[in-house]
Amino acid sequence: MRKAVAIVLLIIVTVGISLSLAKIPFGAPKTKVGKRYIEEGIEDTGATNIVTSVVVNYRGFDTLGEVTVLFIAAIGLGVVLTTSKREEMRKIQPASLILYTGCRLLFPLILVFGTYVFVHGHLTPGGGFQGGAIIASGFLLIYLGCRERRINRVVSNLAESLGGLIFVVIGLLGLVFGGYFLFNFLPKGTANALFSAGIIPIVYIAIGFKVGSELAGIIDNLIEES
Amino acid sequence: MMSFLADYIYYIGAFGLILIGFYIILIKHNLIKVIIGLGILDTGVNLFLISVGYITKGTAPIFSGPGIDSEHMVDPVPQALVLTAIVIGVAVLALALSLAIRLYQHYDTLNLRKIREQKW
Amino acid sequence: MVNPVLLIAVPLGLAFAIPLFALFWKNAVKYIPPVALGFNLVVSLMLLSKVLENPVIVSIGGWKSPFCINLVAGPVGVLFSVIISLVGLLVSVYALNYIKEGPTEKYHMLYLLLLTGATGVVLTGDIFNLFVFFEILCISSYALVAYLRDKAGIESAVKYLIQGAVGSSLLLIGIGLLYGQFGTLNMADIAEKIASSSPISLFVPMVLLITGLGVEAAIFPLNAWLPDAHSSAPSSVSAILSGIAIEVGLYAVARVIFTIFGAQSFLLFLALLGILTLLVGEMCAFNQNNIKRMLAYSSIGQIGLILFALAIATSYGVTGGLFQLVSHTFSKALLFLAAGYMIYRAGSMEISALEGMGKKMPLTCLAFTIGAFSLVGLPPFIGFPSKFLVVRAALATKETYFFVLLSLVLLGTVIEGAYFFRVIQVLYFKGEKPNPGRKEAPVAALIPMFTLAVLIVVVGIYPKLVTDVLNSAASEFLNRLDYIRSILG
Amino acid sequence: MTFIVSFLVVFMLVGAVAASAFRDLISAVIAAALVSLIASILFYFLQAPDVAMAEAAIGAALTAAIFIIAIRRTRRYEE
Repeated sequence: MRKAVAIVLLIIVTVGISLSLAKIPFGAPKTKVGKRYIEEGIEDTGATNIVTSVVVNYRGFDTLGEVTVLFIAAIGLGVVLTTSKREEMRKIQPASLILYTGCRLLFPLILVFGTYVFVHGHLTPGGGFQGGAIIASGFLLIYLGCRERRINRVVSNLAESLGGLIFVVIGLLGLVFGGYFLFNFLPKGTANALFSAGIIPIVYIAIGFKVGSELAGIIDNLIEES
Repeated sequence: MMSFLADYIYYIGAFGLILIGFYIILIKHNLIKVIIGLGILDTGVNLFLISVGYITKGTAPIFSGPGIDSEHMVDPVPQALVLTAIVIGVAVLALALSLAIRLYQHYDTLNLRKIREQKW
Repeated sequence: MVNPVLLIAVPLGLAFAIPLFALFWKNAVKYIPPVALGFNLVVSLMLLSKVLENPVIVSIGGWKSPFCINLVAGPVGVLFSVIISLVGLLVSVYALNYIKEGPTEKYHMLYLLLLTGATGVVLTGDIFNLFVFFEILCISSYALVAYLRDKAGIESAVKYLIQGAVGSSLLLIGIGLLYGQFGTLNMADIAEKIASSSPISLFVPMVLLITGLGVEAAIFPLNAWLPDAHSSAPSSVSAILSGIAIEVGLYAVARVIFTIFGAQSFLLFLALLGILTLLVGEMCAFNQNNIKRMLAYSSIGQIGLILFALAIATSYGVTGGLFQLVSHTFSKALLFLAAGYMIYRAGSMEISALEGMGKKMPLTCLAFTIGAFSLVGLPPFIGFPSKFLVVRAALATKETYFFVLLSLVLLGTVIEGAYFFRVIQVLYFKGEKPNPGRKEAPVAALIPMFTLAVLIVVVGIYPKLVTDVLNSAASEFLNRLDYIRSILG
Repeated sequence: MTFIVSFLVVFMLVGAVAASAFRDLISAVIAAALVSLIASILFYFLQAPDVAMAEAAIGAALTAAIFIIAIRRTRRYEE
């Protein structure tokens, strides 16, 4: 019964959507907004990666909201998983020597790679979210390989909080200097140089630290025996 | 056949994922399974958004060197939207999983049919 | 020059700063939400006088209109942001004493972020940005529903999360379809281009958007989560969820229907849905023995009434709907706040456990009674002029089917009166057992309750205070061409 | 090219169906991660390298990891 209803529902959805898909041919250029971003993106923002300039600058407000969503999820996870009574730690089986050594060797490399990804977000594919996720996966590796280690919650909370604050403050500085929230008030420099694109790299670095510490915090909260 | 596939294969993939995701959410009783369904649904929606922005024989919207023409670049806006949507998706999944862990501690089961504390 | 972006940026910055505060002054954290919301209230009141003449439109980042995200502080947006910050401020004062257990600094962060998300939804002029702020609103309310971490809270949070997440996926598909057709995300730009498209290809995105937003707005078939979530959250959170979250959902539905699609032919269906929602809500509320569930179902009923009034789509109708929305926000917030301490003192949510509370907590019960009378629509409270306006709007249409629907609305009101009077009877006239020891709610809880009560009475006696704002808000919804022109220039 | 893409899409849909069918939740999670991984390859074909990176790092790796952690703390088999 339930299955039949579900399938009928799905068929209706499919038919409806395919009707409206006829208006959206695959592969045809459709938009003037995207066109303008491509043509004038470098001049406007100084970033050669147009996606980055859209994410951080043209639609930076979305990104602020998105960072907030992740922040909320991390807090909510803390709310749901905190316990009033502390149970004793379960005995942890240590990892084998090979895993341990491998993880310790890889961890700094992953951190460097993550940092590289978000520092170069305005030049190459990648950026704060991807870099942050890579850093968080480094911490995941530490949890697998060196099981008794834990991240320092104070430091990670600080990174979260400061990352968010830097984003908001840069936005407000734009309001002060240029009259618009998130206005790109720093010099844009020459395209394709590391120090270019004004506020974009700064914002992306802040996002990178924030996302990295938040995802690592989420993993830490989930993995903790409670 | 081939041209039909070339035109529609990404849409088929995207809406296939969306439908399977919906199916899992509607049918399955296990909470973790439902959350997996939510993840698949998200992936499908993201794939759909990206395929909306594609342009035939397009290039990525990155001016990585000199001499790249802007004529055939794909639309950057859906890509920015999907970056946002991916992060929102993982946030919802993480929260849902934490709730699942708590639910299991309270009820010792994840079967949503068996958890009927609250009635209509 | 006051910039509407401050309404979002400042609370967001303060919320991000709470972990820093918690390191040094752990006890000061709970004062941050009142401060932030007080700031918002001042800013939105300053904006209010300005936007009655001309909407204030700012762009984020400093580009021309369809190429950036706009914040549109029109009469509707500022009206909502005044309500959100006012009710939010009062409830956060209430929560100073009410929230004592658990990770309190996290509660305050989530609370502030929830209201920031709500403010963002009502101010933004960009459909994807609306989605993002909507997610902020939804995800923080999932977490707040689970705040007590008891069986009921976790279970209802799970239900709420699954339905909400499916809703937001549908919303996102709808946004994708709109972007594919029109190549823009600015709501005014979409609204301008929508006339050139065929109805069949618009119908699906519209249904997807309304379904997605309707989950949060608790429109009839999509509201299974609401009674559980509203009844098992802490009472201060229930007040916000009932008073603000679903109203913001309704705002988004109204924005999609009136501004983006201008869908006249869809309105009758919406009126029917509203009536259905109303009847289902009121009938279920009548059957409840749990006071918070009763209030939650009554919220569903009220949402149905507001939806019905909005669907009349005349100037009177939309004004009446918005007025009813304001009145529901005040009354329901008051009811939940009063019920919160009554439950706390009685130790149970059953209505029968509240016997004799009228002698034990006279002030709280007085506040509850004012809220209940206002919600039923008795003069001289705010519910009377708002319901009166809705009735007048339905009569002014001179359509037979609206008369039929109107009689159903009156039936709903009668049911509503019946169950509220039952509760009041229990409060005052039952349980003659000797019950000494008056234990009133603390002052920090009485101040917000009585501020709301005074507002309810004052606006009820003198509705002219708000009708100007409501009228111009209604005309913003109805004159979509003006809206488009004011943004695109 | 179309052939490769079609093959990948079919493979992806099979993965999704498998995620729905497996009663062992760990296997289902692995299948879902496979779906994400193939989606990330498709994103790359659609000229969206940024998104491909995000999907591979977040969608495939991290999500699968938190799923597995959550399953370890609850129950492995569907009832």
